[in-house]
Amino acid sequence: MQAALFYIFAALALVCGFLVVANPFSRNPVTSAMFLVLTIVWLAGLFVLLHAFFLGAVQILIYAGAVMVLFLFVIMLLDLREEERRRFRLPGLLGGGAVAVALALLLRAAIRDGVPPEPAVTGLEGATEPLGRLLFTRYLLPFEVVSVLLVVAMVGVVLLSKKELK
Amino acid sequence: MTPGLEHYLVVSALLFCLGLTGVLLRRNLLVIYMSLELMLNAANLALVAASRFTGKLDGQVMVFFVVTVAAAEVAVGLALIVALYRRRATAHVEDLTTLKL
Amino acid sequence: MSDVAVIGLELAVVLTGLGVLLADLWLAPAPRPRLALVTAAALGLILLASFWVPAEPARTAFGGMFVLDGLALFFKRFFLLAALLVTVLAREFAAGFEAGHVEYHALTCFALAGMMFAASAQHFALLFVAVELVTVTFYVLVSFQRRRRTALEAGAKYLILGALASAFLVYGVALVYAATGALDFAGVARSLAASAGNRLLVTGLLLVGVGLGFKIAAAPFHIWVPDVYQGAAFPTTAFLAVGSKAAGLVLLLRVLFEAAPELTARSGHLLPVLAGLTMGYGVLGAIPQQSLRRLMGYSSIANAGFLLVGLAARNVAGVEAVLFYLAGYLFAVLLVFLVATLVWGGAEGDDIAALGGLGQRAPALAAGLTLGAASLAGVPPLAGFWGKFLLLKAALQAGAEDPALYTLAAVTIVAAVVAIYYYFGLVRAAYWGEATGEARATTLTPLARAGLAACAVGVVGLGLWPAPVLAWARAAAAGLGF
Amino acid sequence: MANLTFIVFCPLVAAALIALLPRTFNVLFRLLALVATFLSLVGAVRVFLALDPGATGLQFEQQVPWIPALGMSYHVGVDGLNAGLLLMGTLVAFAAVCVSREITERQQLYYLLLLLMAGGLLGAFVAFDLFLFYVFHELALVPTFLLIGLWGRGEQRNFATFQITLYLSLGALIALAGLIALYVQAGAGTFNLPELTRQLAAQPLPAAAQTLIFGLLLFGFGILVSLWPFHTWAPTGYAAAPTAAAMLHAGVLKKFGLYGLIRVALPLLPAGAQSWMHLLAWLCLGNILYGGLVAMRQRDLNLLIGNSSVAHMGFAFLGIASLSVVGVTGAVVVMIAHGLLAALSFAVSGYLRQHLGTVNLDQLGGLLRAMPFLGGVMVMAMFAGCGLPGFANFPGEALTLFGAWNAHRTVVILAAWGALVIAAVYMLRAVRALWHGPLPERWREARDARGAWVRLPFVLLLGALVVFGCAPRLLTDPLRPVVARLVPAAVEPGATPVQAGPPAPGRAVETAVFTVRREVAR
Amino acid sequence: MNPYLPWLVLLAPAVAAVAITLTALRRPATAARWSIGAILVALAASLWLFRHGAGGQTAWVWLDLPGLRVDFGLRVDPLSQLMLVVVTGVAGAIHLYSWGYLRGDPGLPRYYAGLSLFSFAMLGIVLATNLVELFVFWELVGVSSYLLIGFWYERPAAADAAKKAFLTNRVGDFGFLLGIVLVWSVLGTPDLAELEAKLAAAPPAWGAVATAAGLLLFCGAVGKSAQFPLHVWLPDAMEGPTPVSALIHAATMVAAGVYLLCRVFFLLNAPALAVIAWTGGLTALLAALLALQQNDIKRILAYSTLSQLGYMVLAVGLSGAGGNPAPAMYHLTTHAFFKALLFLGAGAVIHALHHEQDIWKMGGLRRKLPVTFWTFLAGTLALCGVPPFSGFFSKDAILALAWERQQYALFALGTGVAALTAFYMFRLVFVAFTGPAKSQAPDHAHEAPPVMTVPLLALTVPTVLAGFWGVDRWYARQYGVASGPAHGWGAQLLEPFAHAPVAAWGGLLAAGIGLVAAWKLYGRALSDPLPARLGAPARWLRDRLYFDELYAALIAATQEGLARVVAGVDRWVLATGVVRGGAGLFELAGRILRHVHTGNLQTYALLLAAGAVVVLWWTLNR
Repeated sequence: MQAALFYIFAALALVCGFLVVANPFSRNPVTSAMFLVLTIVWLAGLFVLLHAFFLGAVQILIYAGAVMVLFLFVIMLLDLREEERRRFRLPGLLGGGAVAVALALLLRAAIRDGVPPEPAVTGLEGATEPLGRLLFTRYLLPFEVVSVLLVVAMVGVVLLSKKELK
Repeated sequence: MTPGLEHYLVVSALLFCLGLTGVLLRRNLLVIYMSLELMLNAANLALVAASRFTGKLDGQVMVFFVVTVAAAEVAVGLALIVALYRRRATAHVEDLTTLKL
Repeated sequence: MSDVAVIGLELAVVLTGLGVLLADLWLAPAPRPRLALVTAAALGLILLASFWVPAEPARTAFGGMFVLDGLALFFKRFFLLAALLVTVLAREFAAGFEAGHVEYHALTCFALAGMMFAASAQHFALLFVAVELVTVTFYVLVSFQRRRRTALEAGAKYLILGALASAFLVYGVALVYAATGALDFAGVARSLAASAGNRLLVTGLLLVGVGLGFKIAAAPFHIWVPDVYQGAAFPTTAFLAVGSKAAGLVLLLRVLFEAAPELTARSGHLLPVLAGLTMGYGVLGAIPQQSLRRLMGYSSIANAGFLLVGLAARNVAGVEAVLFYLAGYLFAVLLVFLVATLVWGGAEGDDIAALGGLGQRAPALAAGLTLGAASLAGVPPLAGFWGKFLLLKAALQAGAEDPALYTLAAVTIVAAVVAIYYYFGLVRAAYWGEATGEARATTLTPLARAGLAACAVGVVGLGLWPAPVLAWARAAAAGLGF
Repeated sequence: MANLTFIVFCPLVAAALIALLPRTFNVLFRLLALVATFLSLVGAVRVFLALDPGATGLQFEQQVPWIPALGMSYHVGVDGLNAGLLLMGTLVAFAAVCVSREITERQQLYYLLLLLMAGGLLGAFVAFDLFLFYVFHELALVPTFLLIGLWGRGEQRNFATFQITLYLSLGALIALAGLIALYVQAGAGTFNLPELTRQLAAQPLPAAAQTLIFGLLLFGFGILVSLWPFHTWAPTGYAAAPTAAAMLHAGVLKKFGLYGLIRVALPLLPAGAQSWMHLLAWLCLGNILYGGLVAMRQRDLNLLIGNSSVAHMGFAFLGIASLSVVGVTGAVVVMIAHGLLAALSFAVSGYLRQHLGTVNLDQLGGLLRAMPFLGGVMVMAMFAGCGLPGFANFPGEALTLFGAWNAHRTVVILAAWGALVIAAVYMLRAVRALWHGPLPERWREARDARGAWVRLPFVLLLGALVVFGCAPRLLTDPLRPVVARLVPAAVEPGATPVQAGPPAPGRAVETAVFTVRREVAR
Repeated sequence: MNPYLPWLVLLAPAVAAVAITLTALRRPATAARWSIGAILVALAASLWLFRHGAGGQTAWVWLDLPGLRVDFGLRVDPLSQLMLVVVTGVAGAIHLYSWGYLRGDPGLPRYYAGLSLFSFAMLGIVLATNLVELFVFWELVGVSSYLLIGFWYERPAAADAAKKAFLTNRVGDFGFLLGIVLVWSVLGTPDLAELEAKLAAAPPAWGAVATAAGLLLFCGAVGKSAQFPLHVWLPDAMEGPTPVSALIHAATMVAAGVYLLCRVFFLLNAPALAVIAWTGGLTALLAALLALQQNDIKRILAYSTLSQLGYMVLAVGLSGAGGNPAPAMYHLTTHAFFKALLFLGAGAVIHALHHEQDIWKMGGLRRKLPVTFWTFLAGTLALCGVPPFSGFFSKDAILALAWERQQYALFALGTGVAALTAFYMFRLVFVAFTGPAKSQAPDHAHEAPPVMTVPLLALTVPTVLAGFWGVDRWYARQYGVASGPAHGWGAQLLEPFAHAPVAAWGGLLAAGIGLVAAWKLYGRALSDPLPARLGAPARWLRDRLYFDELYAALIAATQEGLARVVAGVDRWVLATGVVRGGAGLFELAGRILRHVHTGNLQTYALLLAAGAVVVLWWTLNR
């Protein structure tokens, strides 16, 4: 059962991921965004399979919910359709593809070589409470740094979006 | 066959490479940015899987940070792209070649 | 509570940033520009305070995630000084920004905080968030001067490429975690000692290296540098060249020598080759440049190469040299950018030919530029010379074990000569270039004078009396445990 | 005033003062420079006179720690080797300031740089800390570039400036690498020359390391001295340089490389010296013959002098390559003599350029009628340049030939041709073209150097050449004990040469000669 | 006093030269006083030394290095004693003469400074005890010769001649210097006395390189004494003022080569001497032939000088190793007097004719310039070897030597040259003095002032009488040959005929033949009949057998060609190709590299990723 779900979710995530990147039918950014949402959802499924329930929820809520909405909002705001009329250049295509494939092969080889022997799957539960405990004890410092980062993001967005002053 | 860490890592690697492909091939800044999100998600998957198979929660905490940072980054990035579009009326990388050589 | 005391400096910096932001909201528009001075003063105070922080013994906080040792302290002072001078620079540049002067200073503080956290990182989580804090802040800083056509373009480029590098970094961390189950440097080092040949781990660390290499502008991850430097405002470019690079470097030091000493020891010719490539690329690319910022971009690449020589030496002398080099680099780069700010201000272009006649109309600026360029070129007895001297010494020392370092030393020499060529071009333009029509009035504010003087004193002082900084650098390097 | 620090810092302090003065005090700049270099000159003369010629150790020594962590100190001193160089350096510096009257623009910066250069080069010659030695040299070198760039002349100025800058920087960096390698390999943790010497005498470096380091020093320093084929910077650079810079660089600063070879490379790396000497001997032919032949074809006086200066350096290299006391002594005498000569030649040439507007040999002629004083000086300088007795060059060149004979026979034969014939050809051609022949109408009004003040630098330099030429023992006697200590396993006449020479032409004759000599010794 | 007297001889002219240069460059009279006074002091001191010798030897250590000690000593021995008198005597006469000859020339102080410098240097050569010292003065005479030939530097011919003389000498000096180095390296000292002692102690030590060293030293003599093949500079040197020609290029400096050979005679072995003899003989013949068709009065004398120098060198060569080269010095001494006389006479003619030097524009001067004519005739007779003039004895000594050594070829050569000598000298006398006037110039000629005629008369005395004194016996003391008892005057005159009748009669006969032939051809001639009779060979002789052209072509093809090539290589290959090219390569690389920065951020991303892949691949697959 678990295995089947893994394969299903994984396959769907990969297919949707592929469609984000290279949809043969549409080069509309909106399509990409929609498939990205789907990818994120399937990934959330995988998270659940891995007993990371809290993160699964976060994935859906924050990523699919907040972030992607932001994307769609911007796409709509800017009304981007132009990419459709541009053709891909072959050297770029080949180069990019080759690099990606080479990286995939390298990673595959590394993974085959380097995965540690399978430990007994512990009863680790990605529940909210242990995660939160960890976050506010050991990881307090990065957490606080991230909060500064969020301030920066806020200030930055405000600055960048201000009407230009002449 | 029960999927092990290796399986998850392979999926994550493939996703990462897909994201990279998108960054390298798509011309629209927004799509490129989405591809980058895909790459981050691939990393998240690897972290969660590793967390599961090593029995420690650190990986999941890390994912939490990645998601948060990504959100902040997206916010700033999109604001930047919008500002750029307002100024240049384009979101295509090929139009952004004033700075070169 | 003691944890908070250990991060006191960072806290102070963050609070300064927040305080300035809030003050901006409350203050009337008239006194707002003075906030720059307030920021600078606060940073100066923090810098002074940092000298009361003992470097020995090293203290850790947050479960070993954060360390306050000699190396960290050295870099914290470095970042503080850099930010202080950048604030001065930004104050002088203020006319170039249409809005958000105060926010600029606040962002500088936040980026500074990120760098300072980075200097103390002992854990990949802290490493990641600190790097991201710096990076995201720089997205904003780079695109700050929206009036210039190129600023937003540079911002977009930095955004995409920076995010790509971050993705590599995160993925690398994920792979490291997958291979070892640890995220703290000590744990990774232990695991690496147990299974040195684990390719997953090596891949992960290399991908982390890609992310950090991007920061320090090392080949082949340097490609963004000229465009972004050219597009950004002078203070931002200066901060990128000094702060961001140093932040990447300190993390690289920590990763190479604390998280992955085994791997570093067995990395063979990787570092020498990268160092040589970086230097070569930087110096060659700089030759035909006309724009000062672009030139400094290539020069930044070249300097990254020089710094990598110290890492490639893989001995304590190398690290010591890197630290000293950075100190000299800080003053020289800021000196050049300070002069550039005063010469071009917020203008769209920054053609080097416009320096023509500077020697006549503003001898102080020309002298400052000469001093900065000469130090970057490594002319004794200025600070930059010592950096190159120490690097060569380290490389020649290491050559006894790895003859590749002899070759690298030779490449370094050639690169240094080519570097002299283009730096000398700056001096030439200032002194015997044709004076162009647009001769801006160059009255220097007291702040600008002070900044120029400080940098000049730094460049010359470090050259004539390098002993104290050298001693710090030595102590800091010794902390890495060779 | 017989204090080395005083001599070195006189110009440096004056430079600092000039930097602090307001921009309009033009007279004061020149006055300060004159006073400072004159005080240095007086100091150097007193040091030279007070020098104990028999002593082997350092005299007038001063040492202050600088950067103890790296074993660096401010350590100065003189012995027979550098006392003459110091004297020559101060003399040329003073003369250079004297002839700087031609500069009318940006005098403050000019004198500032000139004094920096003077202080740096004097410091380089008295430094006994390798690092200090290097730093002082660079301190002198950098102003040179600026002087050439800012006050240089001719269409090739830009190129010449860049060429000299890059070439010399490259040479200096290679030499620096050599010095660092020496420091690292010696493992004594010090740059102090006497200490290093002790250390390496007790524990010589392995031969391979010596060869490598000596090679670095040889080519690093060699580039600084325009060793063939790294000489192309010299003629163009000097042709473009303002007079004083050419005088100081060609005369004094260039000798730094040779001095470094003799002071550092020979005693510390004896085995390295052995392995490179044969190549060096042949390369110096490149200077002597090739440089001389090129000089023969020049039609621009400055280029001619520049190339002749390349040629003269060959003798110094030959002397060093001889690895004999006589040869190295000769090399030092050549250094001093050429320093004075080059300064003198460039001073005359600079005067001509300033007053006639050209130094193209095809456009000039018969000037002896219009400028008898300068003509006389120049003719004498040219005689000195072709190694005529009575001038200091002769003992120098002769000693190098004598000294090198045992080690490099073929080279000496060819070098003698260069010294006696080729040098005479181009020098006399210059005299013929410039001073002899009918005086063209347009130069009839040319103004000779008049007044004691204008003539002073020429007289001083020429006088020094003659004094040292007539009484070379002033230089060689103090040198004798020092060189004997510096030269490793010196080749003495009557001893079998250390150099197992390669199969060169005439090898059979040489063998016969050596056999015969042993019989004589018995 | 005595040990320091040689220093007085040496330094008096030096002091004069320095003093003139420093103080009297604009005051001719003062300069002349300095110079003439100095040479007279030197003459007086020389005479004193000649009578009494020097009481001891002093030296100044010029250089003292391990293995190379150079003493500047002054050696007073028979060789130098007489030579000093000759040099100072002739020089004194010429110093005086110059005062009249160059009166009014603005360069006179410079002239006297040069003359004094020359005297100093020449005396230095004579007195030197050390090969290096010798070389120093050797070079100094070269340079003073350069300065004096180029005295009228505004005349291109003079300037060129000066340069040519110096350079040709330098070629010889090249060998000389190498010879010194070789001697030093083998025997360990450049000191002549020490060398002699060493060789005397162990003669075989010298064997292997003796020939080479001897020939190298001889190179110096070849240059200075203008022996074939370096003879070309001397005729050109006649561009200098005539007194200079008399002193430097006839009487003393050119003879220094012979003096050198006699000085270092103990170093020369038989093969070297054979070469020397033949070089001298060949030069004598060649120069005599070339003199036949010269029309310039000074050039004729110059070639005759060459020819006589050939005799002297021949005499050195004939002496044989360990022999006695006194005949060479004998001829040198007599020649110094009569050749100086001839040149001064020629100078008087030129002076009288306002710098007309072509003998075919002279004629009939016997009456106009009686003193000049008679003294000139005395010199000519001496030169031709007519008894009882001094030249007869010295030349006879050489021919006798050749006969004694059974070098019949060289003997015949010498005799033939004697005939040629008489022929061209009397050609000169007949055409210029006794024959009809061939232009207007002689009509206005007047005898020179006393300041010029007195030196002529003074020089006539030794020209006539030097043969009776026994110069050769004096010199022979130098070479350890016991001198026989002095003869009476009459006996001295007849001695050659008794001692070596073939040589004496042969020489006399040859001179007679030459004289008669000259009378036949030129006694009344208005133009030269020889070209018409001989045709092309006469033209070849007039054009000096094209040696100058040959050398010019040779030098152009070798050294100049090489210089051209090397300069081209330097300019185009090194400076442009390697240096500029190298710099250009860097620049080009930079320009190419910048095209990587297309500005397209996707390219950048691609490169970044590709870089990561390469680094990964490189590290993992190692």
